[in-house]
Amino acid sequence: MRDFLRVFFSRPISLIGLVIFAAIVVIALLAPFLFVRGPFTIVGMPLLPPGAPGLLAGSDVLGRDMVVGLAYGARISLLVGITSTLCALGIGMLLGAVAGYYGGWLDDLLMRVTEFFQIIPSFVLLMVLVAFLQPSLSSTVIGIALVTWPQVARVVRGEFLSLRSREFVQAARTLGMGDARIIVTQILPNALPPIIVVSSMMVGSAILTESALSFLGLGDPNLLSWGSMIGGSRSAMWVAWWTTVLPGVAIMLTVLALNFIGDGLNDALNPRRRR
Amino acid sequence: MAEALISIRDLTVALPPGADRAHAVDGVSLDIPRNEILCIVGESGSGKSLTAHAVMGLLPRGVTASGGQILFGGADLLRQRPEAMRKLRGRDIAMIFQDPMAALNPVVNIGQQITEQIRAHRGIGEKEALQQAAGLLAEMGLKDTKSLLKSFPHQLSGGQRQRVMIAMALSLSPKLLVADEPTTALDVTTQAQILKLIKRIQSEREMSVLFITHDFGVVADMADRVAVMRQGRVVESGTTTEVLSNPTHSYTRALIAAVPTGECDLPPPPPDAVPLMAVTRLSKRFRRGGFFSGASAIAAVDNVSLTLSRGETLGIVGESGSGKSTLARCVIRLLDPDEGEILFDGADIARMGARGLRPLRRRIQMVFQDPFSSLNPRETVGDIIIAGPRAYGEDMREASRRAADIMRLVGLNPETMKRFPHEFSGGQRQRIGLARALMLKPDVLIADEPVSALDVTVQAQVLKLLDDVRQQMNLAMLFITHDMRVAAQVCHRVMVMRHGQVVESGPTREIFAAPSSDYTRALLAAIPGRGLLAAV
Amino acid sequence: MDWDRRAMLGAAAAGVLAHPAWAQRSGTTARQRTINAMMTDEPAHLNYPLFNTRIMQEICGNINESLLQVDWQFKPQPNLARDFEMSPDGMRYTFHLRPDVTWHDGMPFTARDVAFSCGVMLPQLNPRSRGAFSHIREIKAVDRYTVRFEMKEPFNAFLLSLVASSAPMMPAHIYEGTDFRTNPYNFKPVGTGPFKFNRWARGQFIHLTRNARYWQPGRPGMDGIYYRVCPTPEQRLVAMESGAVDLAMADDIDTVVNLRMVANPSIVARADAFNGTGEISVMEMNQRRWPFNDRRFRAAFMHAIDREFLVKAINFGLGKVAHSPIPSDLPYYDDKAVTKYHHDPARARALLDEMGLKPGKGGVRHRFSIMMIPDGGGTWTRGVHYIKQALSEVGLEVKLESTDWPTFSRRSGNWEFDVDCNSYGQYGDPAIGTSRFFLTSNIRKGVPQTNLQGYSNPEVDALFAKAAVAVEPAEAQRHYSRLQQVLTHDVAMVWLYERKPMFFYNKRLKNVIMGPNGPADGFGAVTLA
Amino acid sequence: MNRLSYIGARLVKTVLITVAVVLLSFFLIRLAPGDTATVMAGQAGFADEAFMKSLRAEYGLDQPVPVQLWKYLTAVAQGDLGMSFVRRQPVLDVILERLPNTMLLNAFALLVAIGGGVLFGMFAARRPGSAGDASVTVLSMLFYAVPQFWLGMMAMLVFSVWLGWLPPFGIETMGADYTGLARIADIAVHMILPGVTLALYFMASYARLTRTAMIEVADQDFVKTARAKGISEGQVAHRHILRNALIPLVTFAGLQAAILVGGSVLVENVFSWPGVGTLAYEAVTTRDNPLLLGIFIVTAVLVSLFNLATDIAYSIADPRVELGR
Repeated sequence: MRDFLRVFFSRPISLIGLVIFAAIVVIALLAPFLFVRGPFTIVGMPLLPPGAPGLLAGSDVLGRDMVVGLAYGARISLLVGITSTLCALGIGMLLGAVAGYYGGWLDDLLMRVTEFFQIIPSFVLLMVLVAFLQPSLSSTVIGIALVTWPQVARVVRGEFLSLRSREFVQAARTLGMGDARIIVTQILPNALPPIIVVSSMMVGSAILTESALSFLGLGDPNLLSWGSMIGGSRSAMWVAWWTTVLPGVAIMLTVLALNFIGDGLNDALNPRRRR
Repeated sequence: MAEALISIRDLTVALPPGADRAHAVDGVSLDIPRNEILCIVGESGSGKSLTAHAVMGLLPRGVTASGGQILFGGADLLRQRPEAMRKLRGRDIAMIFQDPMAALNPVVNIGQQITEQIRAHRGIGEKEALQQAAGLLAEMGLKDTKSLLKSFPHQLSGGQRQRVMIAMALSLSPKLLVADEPTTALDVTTQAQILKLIKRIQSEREMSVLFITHDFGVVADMADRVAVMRQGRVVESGTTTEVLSNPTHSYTRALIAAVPTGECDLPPPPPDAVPLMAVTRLSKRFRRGGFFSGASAIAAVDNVSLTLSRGETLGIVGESGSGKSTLARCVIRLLDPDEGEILFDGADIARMGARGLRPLRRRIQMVFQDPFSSLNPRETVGDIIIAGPRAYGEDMREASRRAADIMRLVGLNPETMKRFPHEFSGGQRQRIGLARALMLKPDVLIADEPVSALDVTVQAQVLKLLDDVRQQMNLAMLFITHDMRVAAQVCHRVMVMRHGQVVESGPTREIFAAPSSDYTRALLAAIPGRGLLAAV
Repeated sequence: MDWDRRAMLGAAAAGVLAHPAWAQRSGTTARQRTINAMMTDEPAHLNYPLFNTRIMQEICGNINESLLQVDWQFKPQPNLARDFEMSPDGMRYTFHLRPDVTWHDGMPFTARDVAFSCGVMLPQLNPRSRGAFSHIREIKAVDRYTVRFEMKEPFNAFLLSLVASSAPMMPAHIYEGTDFRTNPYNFKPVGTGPFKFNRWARGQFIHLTRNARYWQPGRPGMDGIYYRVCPTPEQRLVAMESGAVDLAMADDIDTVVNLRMVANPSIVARADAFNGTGEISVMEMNQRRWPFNDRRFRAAFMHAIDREFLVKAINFGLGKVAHSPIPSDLPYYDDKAVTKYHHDPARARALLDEMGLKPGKGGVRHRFSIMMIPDGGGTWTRGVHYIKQALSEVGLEVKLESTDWPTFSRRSGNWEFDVDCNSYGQYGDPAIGTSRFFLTSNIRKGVPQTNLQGYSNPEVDALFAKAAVAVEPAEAQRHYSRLQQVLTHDVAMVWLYERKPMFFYNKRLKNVIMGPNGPADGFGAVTLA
Repeated sequence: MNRLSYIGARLVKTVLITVAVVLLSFFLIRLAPGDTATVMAGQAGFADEAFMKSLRAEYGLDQPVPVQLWKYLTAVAQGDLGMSFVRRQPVLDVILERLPNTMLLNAFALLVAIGGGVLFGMFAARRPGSAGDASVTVLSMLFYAVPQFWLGMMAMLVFSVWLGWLPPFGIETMGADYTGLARIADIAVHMILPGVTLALYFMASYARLTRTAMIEVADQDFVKTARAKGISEGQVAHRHILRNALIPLVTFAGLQAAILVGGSVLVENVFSWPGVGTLAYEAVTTRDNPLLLGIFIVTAVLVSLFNLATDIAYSIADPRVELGR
């Protein structure tokens, strides 16, 4: 574990990533305490530039305080990003593990399904799913999870396939270990690093996907997310740049931080560097 | 003594910070004589390979020649400008490497890879260069050179690829050929042919050869002069006969003693009335090819029978692809055999269901080949060793007490139970693997090439340990190896396999003294340094 | 307060598009004599009576003309009808048609067309005509160019119902005896107007060319009109500012950039182009469900919303707060009769307490949903977001439901909503535009733009009936004043604001807006400035 | 397994995948509340029962689902994808009319992405760990993290609003009716902003992929052999390192096809580029089911053909791979 931390923090970008991401999470969690007003409260005239009295980042098309909007927007993005990735992980790991370990027809079936998802333009499928389930937070999360679990399944299957033939797994089998115990104690701990890396990347892309959906008006109308802030300011952009630029920067910073962390994890967990 | 072609003076090669020692090569001085083969021998990490790479100016990124000189034709190669060094490489000094599979560019055909070198140094047309290449391949003893030039590396065998490498290296008749363990990755018969080829080429072209190896047998067959390296220093050098007949340095003596001589001095044990295990007509086929390309089945093991008694070690010898490892995995039911019976203590376990197999399975255990892949990197040594008893639900306190005893038995310090595998050396890991196998008090122990990944001195210790354990616990041992010398030292009886079938089997002494099949004879003849070492 | 104004204007000015290099290339001469207009999305077909949206009015207004037009004072003026008389008792109307009018395919325009249009086609297809023409007992083509309408009872809004988009004249020789919905001419309409249909390139544009044989001398002033598909608001903004397009109306441009357009020197901005329609933005409450059937709840709803702020800030100054079902600039509006609901959250809370809707957990008194108009995040969406916020301050928690057009019309038609947003045009006379939303007779399941709220008040039904047939204007005014008093006291509907949609046109053109119906009268008069 | 029968096998697989796509989307669309008749009635302005009943009969919506499905499958087999409700045109015509625009945009984007990506990748790999390498890595992670639609809007804000260099919307100047070369130039100018926006996301991944592949290949033994042969550093880099490093790029390009289509939905929407992307968005928001189904099928077929092409390219680039093994 000490070794993991040394390698992880030896690269500057992983540290920067962690700091940014932590800051965003803290802001999201403490939003109700940091700001007395809610994200929807109208505080003044619309489209006031940043620096107007009492408005650090200016007001949006409805006269709401952009800073409060950005803080509460972080909650939606993080919530959707993390929950959809967890769901995708759940499905993906289960199917990937079973297919990778037992192989046979189940493996073929899983490969056909993941291939199928590679062929279909996933974003169009996601739009259809969300539009028909009536746009809401849960339909967004379900949609993203359904469209991204094949990524995880492919990685987990690959890992299980290669680890299954490793000698220490064969040894475990000769020692009389049952399949379940082998999967949990022998294979999974060694398969975790690539899964952790892929999931950190997936949280990032889930945030991007959610913002795209809200931008197209397919997000939850009752919630203020970064994507809906940009979507709502497509015309306002021509007269008030900050209504579009600031939420975009917020999304970019969060996903960039996650990618930095993912990159750092990739190095730190990479066995080759360890030996 | 003819004036040296290349003289290395006080060469020092520094390792990047954080490596286990400061210098890989520490003040090495050597003369590479003309028209002779100089062998540098040493264990892994002795710096022999880096010395060779320093001569070629091909040190890897981050590793620098920090001191000394390499004089060749009056110039110091270490101080040459890169452009000048580039002209020298391939024309005056050529090099061949260990793993032929990785040493050739997979996406370019053989012809281009050879002509590329010729045309880099001589301004001749492609057609003419191709003819020269064809001539070189023929000189190397390769047939059908026309189609060979057009084919790609993955379509050639290991031996063929190494011959192509040598042809490429000699395309501009260099004065010096540097060979960095060229035959280590090859089968023993192929290795013998390549060594003979290098010796012939060297004498015909009267060139110098710097030959790097870790196998004293190869030194005995090849070298005119030899230098022994350890931890970056030359501990001893001289003509081969001087060094082999009376080695002055204690390390050299230990090295030579550790090489299995191929002399078998094990009396065959009295056979049991009823053999502990009897395998009859066992076969295993692997299907290959998917839905479209038509299924083709390859018989990895074809109709093999053997018997194994308590306290006896049966060696299974054969080159890679002979099916010896598959046979072992079928016996321990890691693989399900297609036909044949495996009688163990009276019960046929060939096609027994998991539930029935479970009690019997604990009495057959296995030690694996690769020390790095046979232990779970994320488990402590203690957990690894007591995995067997835990799987069978034995009391943990009792099991860990027994684990301490077993660790002492295999020469490990019980206090290191809490450590992780990556903190141990290759030899120690094999001992951990052995301890894990012995915890279930097995009757049969299968050793699948347990020492082939280890240095020769460590190899000797592990082999002795295996033998001691066999005697103490009256185990029946199935010993899989490709190295005839190791088989001779450890096994009472030997079974030679080729393409999945048994070529010959019987007491080791008889097989080695009077082999009945030509294949066995070829195998024995191919053992490097067989004649010379025996005489010493 | 000055900070806000300065900021708004500053933002508008700063954003003015420096005349972009890439726009120069669009000013060739041949194009100068063509009007370039745009459509947010393509209509399903061009059958004017069957589909009466704003884009249809702008296109078909040039093709199918009406018997009469109105001037700025909403007085009927001759158009296809040379002149007209009304019998003193209001029971008979006689129209003398212009003899020199021909259809685009050369056939003469006669009384037979008028009888067919007003008697058969319009009542069947157009909901507004169906209401107005239900008062007709009989239509007689006295001779080739004279038509007489016998009424069942006097109907003072009859003349207004024959104006522009309420009653376009359709060619009998093409539609009579055919299925109006699938007639091929729905895709190549024939009319008498200044411009003829030329070509429809699906997904790209609709092109009209000048009608050489048009009956008004010297018209049309231009060679043709292109209606190009321009899907997003910002694309339309750039098209207008770059000069690639000459006309933009109402919802084409997002109100956010309204001030920027007004400040643009090369663009004329008119706010009166749609007075004829007199559109009011409203919210309809499903009065079949509690608590929407309780007047006090509706009153509290009105008091909770600061409609001044809604118009000034959210709509960037466009529109006027609506205090009555009848737009303030239309004749029958009576300011004294209406009950006004000013922004008074305390009053709203008091009303809700009176009803027994006490604040529960988290201060929430009642939860309900509002169905939004799918306008892609434009003015409507911002408005309803503000309203949700305003209502939450008095303890009413709103769940917004976003929909697409098909779902919106299905759910509104089948009354599957708590509250929805909508906007209705009056078209000059309450009998045409207003009554349809409050008459018990017009509660018809499955049909949008009817009395969706299920509001039913016998007095209101009677008043509307009497007002429609009152011959004397003063008598009609008395009924309508009483109606406004009852409806506003009863908060029959949540009237938000009178929409004053803007109409922008490039100053290279003139005579673009000739009357309160604006584009619906066609662009026959337009010439180069 | 010669190449021809392999291609035959892959075509069969494409057909199977297309059928799977049809089945999935056919039932997915049934998932939505309200059937197509109410949708169409909504469009026509009113929804009384009689009109809806006639619509259902007309479009065969009143028959049992399996019958409808079978009729649809046989129709698709003959290339008839049904009628688009909103546009009253055959779906195939609507899609084919707009497909060239999307393919043009995607081809341009892919070209820019691969070209830029490989160049940046090689630049970064030349001196691993140097400032150049670090900046390329961070930049590519930046473009990997930027939402594409927002990137498009920023590009529009800078290059159209503030600088006025590039036209922000559409495929050609509205109403300009250029012809011949002028039209091509006009379209090219319009393609720059959306094309580059779409490309940057993929360029980031190509740059990182090329960089890691180059560095990994540079450590291989055959590169040491090449140097031992005394050939020039340039030839080592070009013939040995680059050729091997390009192989993973080919497979990566195959994987990207489907994501490219998804990405173009967003970019086309922001720039109002009249392609299949905007069509898909329109079809979703106006619940034009046949059009949506058609788009799924056409894109699925195109993407799997693109994957087939990349597989063949892969087997050419890497002789070790036997097609069909």
